Amino acid sequence: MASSTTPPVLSFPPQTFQKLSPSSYLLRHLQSTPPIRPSGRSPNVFREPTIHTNSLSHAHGSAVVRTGDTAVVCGVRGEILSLTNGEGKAKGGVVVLRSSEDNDEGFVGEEDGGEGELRARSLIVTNLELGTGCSRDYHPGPPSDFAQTTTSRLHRLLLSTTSLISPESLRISDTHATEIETKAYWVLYIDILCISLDGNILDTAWASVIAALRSTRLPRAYWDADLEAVVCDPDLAKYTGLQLGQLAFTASFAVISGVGDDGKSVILSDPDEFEESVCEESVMVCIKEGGKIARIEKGGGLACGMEGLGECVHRARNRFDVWERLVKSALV
Amino acid sequence: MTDRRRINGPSEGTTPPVFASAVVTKPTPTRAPDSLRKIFLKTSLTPPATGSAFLELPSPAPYPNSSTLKITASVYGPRPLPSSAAFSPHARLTAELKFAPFSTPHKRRGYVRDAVERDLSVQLQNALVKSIKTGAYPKSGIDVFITVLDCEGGLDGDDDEGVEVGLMGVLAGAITCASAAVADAGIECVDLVSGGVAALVKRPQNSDAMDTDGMNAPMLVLDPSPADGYQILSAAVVGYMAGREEVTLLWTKGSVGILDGEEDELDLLMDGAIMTATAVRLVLNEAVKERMLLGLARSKGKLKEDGGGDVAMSS
Amino acid sequence: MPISILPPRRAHTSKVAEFSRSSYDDDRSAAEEGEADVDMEGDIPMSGALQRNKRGGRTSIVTPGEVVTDDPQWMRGHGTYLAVAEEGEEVGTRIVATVAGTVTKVNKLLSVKPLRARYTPDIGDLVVGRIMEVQSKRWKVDINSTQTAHLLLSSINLPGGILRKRTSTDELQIRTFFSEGDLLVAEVQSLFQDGAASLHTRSLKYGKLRNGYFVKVDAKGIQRSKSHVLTLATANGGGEVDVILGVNGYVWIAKKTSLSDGKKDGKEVSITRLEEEASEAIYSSVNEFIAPATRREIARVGNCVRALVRHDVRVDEEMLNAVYEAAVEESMEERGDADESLDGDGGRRCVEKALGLDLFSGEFKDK
Amino acid sequence: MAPSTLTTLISPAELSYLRSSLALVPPIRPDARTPTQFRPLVAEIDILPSTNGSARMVWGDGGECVVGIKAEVEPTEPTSYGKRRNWVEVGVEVQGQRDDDPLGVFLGMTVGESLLTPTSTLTERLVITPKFHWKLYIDILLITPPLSHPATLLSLSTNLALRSTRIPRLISESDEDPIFDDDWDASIPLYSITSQLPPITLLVVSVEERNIFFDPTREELSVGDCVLAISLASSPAHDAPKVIGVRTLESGTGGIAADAKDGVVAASIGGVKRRVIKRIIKESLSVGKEVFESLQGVVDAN
Amino acid sequence: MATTFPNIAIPGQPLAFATSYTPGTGVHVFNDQICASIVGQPQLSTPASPSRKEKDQEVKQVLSVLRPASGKSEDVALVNLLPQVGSMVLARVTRINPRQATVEIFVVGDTVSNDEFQGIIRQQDVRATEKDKVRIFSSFRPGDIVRAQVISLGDQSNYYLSTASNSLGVVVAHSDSGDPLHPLNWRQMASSRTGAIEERKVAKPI
Repeated sequence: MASSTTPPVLSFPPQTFQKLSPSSYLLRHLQSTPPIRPSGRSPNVFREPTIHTNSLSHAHGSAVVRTGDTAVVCGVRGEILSLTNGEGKAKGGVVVLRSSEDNDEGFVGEEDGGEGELRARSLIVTNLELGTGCSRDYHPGPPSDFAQTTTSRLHRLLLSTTSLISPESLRISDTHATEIETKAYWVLYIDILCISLDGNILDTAWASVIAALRSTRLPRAYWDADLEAVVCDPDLAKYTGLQLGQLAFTASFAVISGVGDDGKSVILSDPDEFEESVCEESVMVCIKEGGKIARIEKGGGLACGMEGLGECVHRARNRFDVWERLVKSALV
Repeated sequence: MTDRRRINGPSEGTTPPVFASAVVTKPTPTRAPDSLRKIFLKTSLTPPATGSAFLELPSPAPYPNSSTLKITASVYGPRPLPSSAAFSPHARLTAELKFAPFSTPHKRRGYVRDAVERDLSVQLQNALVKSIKTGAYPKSGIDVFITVLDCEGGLDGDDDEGVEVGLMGVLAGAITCASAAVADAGIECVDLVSGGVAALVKRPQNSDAMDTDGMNAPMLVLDPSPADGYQILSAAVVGYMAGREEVTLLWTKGSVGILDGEEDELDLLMDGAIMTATAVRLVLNEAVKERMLLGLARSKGKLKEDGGGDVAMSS
Repeated sequence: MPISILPPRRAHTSKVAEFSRSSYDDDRSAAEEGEADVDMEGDIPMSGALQRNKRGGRTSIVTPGEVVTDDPQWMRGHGTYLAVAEEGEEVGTRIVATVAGTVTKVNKLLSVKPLRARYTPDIGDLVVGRIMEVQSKRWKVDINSTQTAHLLLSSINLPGGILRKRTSTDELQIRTFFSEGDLLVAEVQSLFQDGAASLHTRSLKYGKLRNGYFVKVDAKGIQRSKSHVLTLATANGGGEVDVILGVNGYVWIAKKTSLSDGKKDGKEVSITRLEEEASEAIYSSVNEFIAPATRREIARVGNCVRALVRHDVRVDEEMLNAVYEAAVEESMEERGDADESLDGDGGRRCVEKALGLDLFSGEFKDK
Repeated sequence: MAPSTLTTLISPAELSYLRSSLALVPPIRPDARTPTQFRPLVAEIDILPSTNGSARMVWGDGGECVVGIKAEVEPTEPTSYGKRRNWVEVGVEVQGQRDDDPLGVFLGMTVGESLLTPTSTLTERLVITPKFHWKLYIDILLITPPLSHPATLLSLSTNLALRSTRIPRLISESDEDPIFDDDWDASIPLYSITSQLPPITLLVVSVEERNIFFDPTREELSVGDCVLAISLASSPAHDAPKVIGVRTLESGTGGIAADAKDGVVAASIGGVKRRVIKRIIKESLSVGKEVFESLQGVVDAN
Repeated sequence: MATTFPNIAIPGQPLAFATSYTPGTGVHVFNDQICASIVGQPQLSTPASPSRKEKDQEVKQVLSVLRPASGKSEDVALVNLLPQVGSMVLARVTRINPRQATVEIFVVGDTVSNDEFQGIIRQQDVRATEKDKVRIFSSFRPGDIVRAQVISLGDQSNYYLSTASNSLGVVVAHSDSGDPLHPLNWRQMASSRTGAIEERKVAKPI
C-alpha cells in the first residue's frame, strides 16, 4: 500500500467500518494478536448453550435451547396415523415416495423397517420456522429458501445420519390378535421455532430436536377391537418415552481465508450471523457417541484442507461432550 | 392441500390421541376470584430485533394437565417501507400474531395463517397503534411479530356451554408483551398499553347451602383462565393505557344485562378488565425499566471491551 | 325512528329515468327519435333485444354477450361488436353488446351506453380530483377515470406570482403544494395517447380545495355544461355556498370565501393584489371559520346533488336551486324527524317538487 | 391500474371540516342526518328459492348485501374435540377484495361470535338426533362496498335471512338415521317465537366525548375517536336488548397527527375514556331496540 | 426548579408541567404536562441559542428523555434513527444514470442503521456551482461511499440527498481495477497503486 503521497487517513467508528467493509472488518480483527473475533470470542470458542426441557404444556416433549443470541423452541407432538380407515387401508396400502431425496439415500423396503418405513409413511415430520420475527431478514409466510434447506438438513440428520428413532417404537399393534399386526403408527411432528437468530441455527436446532425427543413421553396407545380404533390410556404413569438411538451432535464452522500474509485461513467455531454473512466456506461435523464421525459437510471454498478438517473434527468432539453433558443434565 | 415448501405428515392425515375414559371433570376453582396470576415479563430476549419481550403466565399445576401462556414479541423499526408501498407521512404499524404448531391443546396447528390469527393480529394492531407516535416516523414501517408458544386454548370459540376466554388471554398477553417490545425498541409512545381480562361466571354452587334466588347473580373473576373451571357467562378484554386512563381496545363476548339501576354487568366486566390491566401495567413498568438499568451498567464495561478506539482505515 | 327499512319497489326507475333523460338531454332525445323511426318501420323483422324492446317498453337493458339485433340495417357503435358469421351466413350481421347498458340508436348507428361507467376525460373539462401519488416532478390524480391523471409541477401556479420560474427547490418541496389525499379542481389540458388526462391549475379558478365537503356521484350524473362552478344563496343564514361540479362526478361544496369571487371584504381587489393574496392561501390546507349554519346548508346542498343524480335528473344551476328550495321546505314541514339525508322518500319528494312531476307515473303534477 | 374506488385518502382540509362539524353541539353530519339516524334501507326476504333462508338489503349509495343460508345434515362425531361452534360456518365475500382481507375476516368473526353466544341456544336447536345435527352454512355476499362500513348492513341482512330460515321437520325416530318431511309447509322456523332472536351488530363512532353517531359513513369513521361494533340480542318478550359482544375497530386514519396549527386534529393518538364507551353502549341499546322493531316489521310484512 | 425526576422514566409518565420547561426529544405534552415518550433518563439542558435571551422572558430549560447507550448500535442517544431533512449520512452508490445516482444510506448522523434507506443524488444536487455542467458519471461510481446531506424526504421510495458542499462527496472509492483511490483534489482521485487518476466529486478530507 505504498504511495508517494501521504494518503489522508480516514477513520470511522467500528460499527460504521463494519457496515462499510464487513470482510476487512472481520479480517482486521482476526489479524490482531491474539486473533479475536468481533464478538470477543477466540476463533475456537463456541458459545455457551443452555437447555430447558418440557416447558410447553400441549406438546408431548419440548426443549428450549439458547446458544448466545440464537434461541429456538422445539416441540414434539404425537398424532396417530390409522391404517384401518381412510384410503390407506390395512397393510399393503400404497407406499408413495415423498421426495427425490428418498432415492438418493437408498430406499429400503417398508418391511425392513428403519429409515424406509419412517420415510414411506412420513412418520417423522420435521419443520424449522424462521418467520417468527427472530431476525430482520425473515418474514412470516411461506418458508424462505434458507429455512427449507435447513429443514431438510435436519430431517436428513434425523432419519439417515443418526437413525435416532426406530420405527418399531412408533408402531401401534393389535396385541390380542393371533398374528401381530400393525394397526396404526405414531407420527411425530417435530416443530422447531427460532425465536432469536444470530447465526449457526443448525447446531442449536439440532440440539433442541435431540433434547425434545429425549423429553417426549407418549401415552400408551392400543388397538381397541370393539371400537375399531386406536385408544390411549390417560394414565400418566403409563406414558412412555421414545426408544432413541445413540446421541449425536453437530458442530458448524466458518472458514475465513486470507487472514495472514501467507493466505493462512482461520476456522471459526459456531459462527454468528455477521461471520456467516462474510464467510464463504463452511464445515459441519456430526459426531456420534464414542467420538465417531457420523457426517461431514463442507462447501463453498478450498481454504480448508485435511489439516483444517481434522481441526474441525477435534473441536466437534469437544463440543459433543458439552452438549451431551447438558442434554443429560436437563433431563434428570 | 399440501405445502410443498414444508415437510408434511402422512397424506392420509393423522388424528390426535383419543383417550379411553375421557373423563373430563372440570376442575374446581382454587384461586380467589380477584387474585391475579403472577406474570413473568422480560425484554430484549431477541437481540437481533430492535426491541423484544417475552411473557409467561406460569402454570400453578405440573405437566401435562395444566396449560400456560407463553408469548414472544419482537419489534423491527422504524425501518424503510418496502419500495412498493405508497408514501406515508407517518409510520405504518403492522402486527402479526402466529400460534406455534405445538401451542394449542388437542391438535397440532398448521403453519398457514387462519382467521383466528388474522383477527387477533388486527385487534392487536388497533390496540397498539393508538399508543405509538407514528407521526414522528414519516415513511417508515414498524413491524410487530408475536409468536404464541403456549396457550390455554379457546381457539374453538364459544358455544352453548359457555364463553371461551383462552383467546382473550392470548390477546391481553400479546398486547402487554408487544407494548414492552415497542418500548424496548425505543419507539416513541404516548403511553404503554397493558392487556387485562375479566369474566362474569356462574357462581359456583355451594354444596351445602340451597340455591337461593338472590345468590344467582354472576360473580366477577379477574384474569380468568380456562383451567379455573368456571362456567363463564361473559368476558371482556381491554387494552388499557393506565397513564392516560384510556382504553385502546375492548372485546367482549357473552350476554351482559344492563340491570336497572343496581349493578350494570357491562360496567362490572369492563371495570374488572381495566383493574386487571392496571395491575399488569405495574409489571410492564418494571420490565421496560430493567433493560435500561442493565444498559447503564453494561455501557461502562462495554467501552473497555471494544478497546474504545476507532479502527483506522487507511486508503 | 332512527331507521326505516322499506320493501323494494320494482321496475319503476327506468320509466322515470327515461322521462327525465329525454326531457333534459338533447343527445338522448335524438336517440329517442331514432327509436321512433324503428317503430314506424315495424314491418322489418327484428330479433333479440330490439324486438323485446319494442314490445316491452321504451328502453331496454342489454348485458354483455347479448345479441342486440341481427338486422343487417344497423351499424355497430360503441359498446357492441359484430359477431362472426355463423354457418350458412355470408357475413355476420348480429350485433352483440359488450357492456351492460341501454341501447341507443342514432340514425343507423346502434350503440350500447353503459349503465355504470367511469369518466372519460376530454380536453377542457373541469374536474375535481384527488392526489394519489406524489412523484418528483408531477402528481398522479384520481379523477374517477380508468387511468389516473397527471398534473405536472409545471402546470400549476407557484406561490409568489404565476409567472415565477420553477426552481429545483420547488421540486424538493413538491409536497407543500399538493400531497397525497389533497383535493383540487383543475382543467383537462391534454390527453395522452392512452387516454390519460394531463391537468393544469394555471388559473385562479383552479387549485387546492378547502372549506367544504366532497361528494362523489356517478360520473354520468354530471353532464358537461357552460358553467360548472355555481354559487347558491342558501337559506337559514347559511350564506353563499360554492358548488363545483366536476365533469368526472366529483363535486365540491364549500363556503364561498372572499378569494373565490375576487373580492376582499366586499371590495374589488386589483388583479395583482389578488394574486398576492391568492399565492399566500393557494396551497393552505387550513379551513377558514365556517359557521354551523353554513355547514348545515353545505350538507343539504350535498344531499340535493346526490338526490338529483339518484333520480337521474341533470344537475345544473336551475335544478339544484329548485331541489334545494324544495329540501328546505321539506325540512320545515316535517320538523324534527325529517329525512334530512334525502336518501329515501324525502329525496324523491324534493326532486318531484323541483321537476313538478310524479316520478312514479311520469305524470306532471300541478305546481 | 385504475385507482381504487375504496380510497381512504382524505385531505387535511376535509378531515378538519368533518371533524369540527361532527364535534359541534348539536353535531352536523355531512349528510345532515341526526346522530342516531340510519340511512334508509330497502330489504326483502326469501329471495333465493334453493336456500333454507335468504335476505337481501340495499343501501341508498348502492351498497348491497345478499345472504343465503343452507342447512345440511352432518353426523355428530362422538370423540371430536371440535366444539359445536363448527356447526355454523360463516363465509363473507366482499366484492373486489381478497378473501383473507381483514374486513371479511372481521365481519365473519363478528357474525359467528354473536350467533353462538351461550344464551342463543342455537346449537341446541341444530341437534337432530344424538348422532346427527344440522350444519348451517351462512354465505354472505357484499356486492358493492358501500361508502360506509358494511358491518351494519351485513348484520341486518343476516338477521333477516336467519329469521326466514326454515328446516325440514324430522319424521323418523331419534335412534334412526334421520328422515324428513318433504313438505316445505311443514318445515319449522329456525328461530321460533319463543327463542332469542338472531343478533344484530351496530356500528357506532364517537367524536369528542359528547357526540355519538350510528350508521357512520366511511368518512365519519375516519375522523372518529372510537369505533365500536356492538352486537345485540333481543328476545321477542320485548324487553330491552342485551349486549352480547363488543369489539373495537380501527378508527382515525391511522396516524394523521398533524399539529393543531395545521388545523388538523390528531384523532388517531390516544385511546378513549371508559365512560365514553359505556355511554356508547348504553345508547346503542335504545337504538337497537328500534332496529329490532323495524326488522320485525319486515318479517311481519312477509 | 428543584423538581426531581425519576431515575428512569417510562412512556406516559408525567415529568413536569409544560409551563416549567421546553419539551425536548423523547417527550410529549399531554394535559399540560410534559410526559416521557420513551424509556430513558430525563435530562435538562440549556437551549443552544443564547441569542434568544429576550428581556423579561426567562429562558426555559429543555426537558428531554434520553436512552442511555447500552452497547447495541441503535441505543445511541438518538431517539429517531430515520433520515430527516438536514441529516448527514453515509451512503453506498448502487446505480448511476445520467440524471442521478441511486444510493443506499447506511449511516444516519452518527448511527449505523440496521436497514438501508434508498436515496438519490440528482444531477443538480451534486455540487453547488456550475450545476448544468455536472456529469454523474464523472462524479460517482457504483460502490463508492459518499457523505451527503438529506435535502428532502423525497418520493415514496427515495430520500433526496445533496453533495453540494466541500465536505460532502465521495469519501471511499476504488478504481476500475479494484485498487483503493485517494483524493487529490475536489474533482479527482488517484489509485494508490498505479497512480492512475479517476474523476469523482470528492469530499474534502477532514
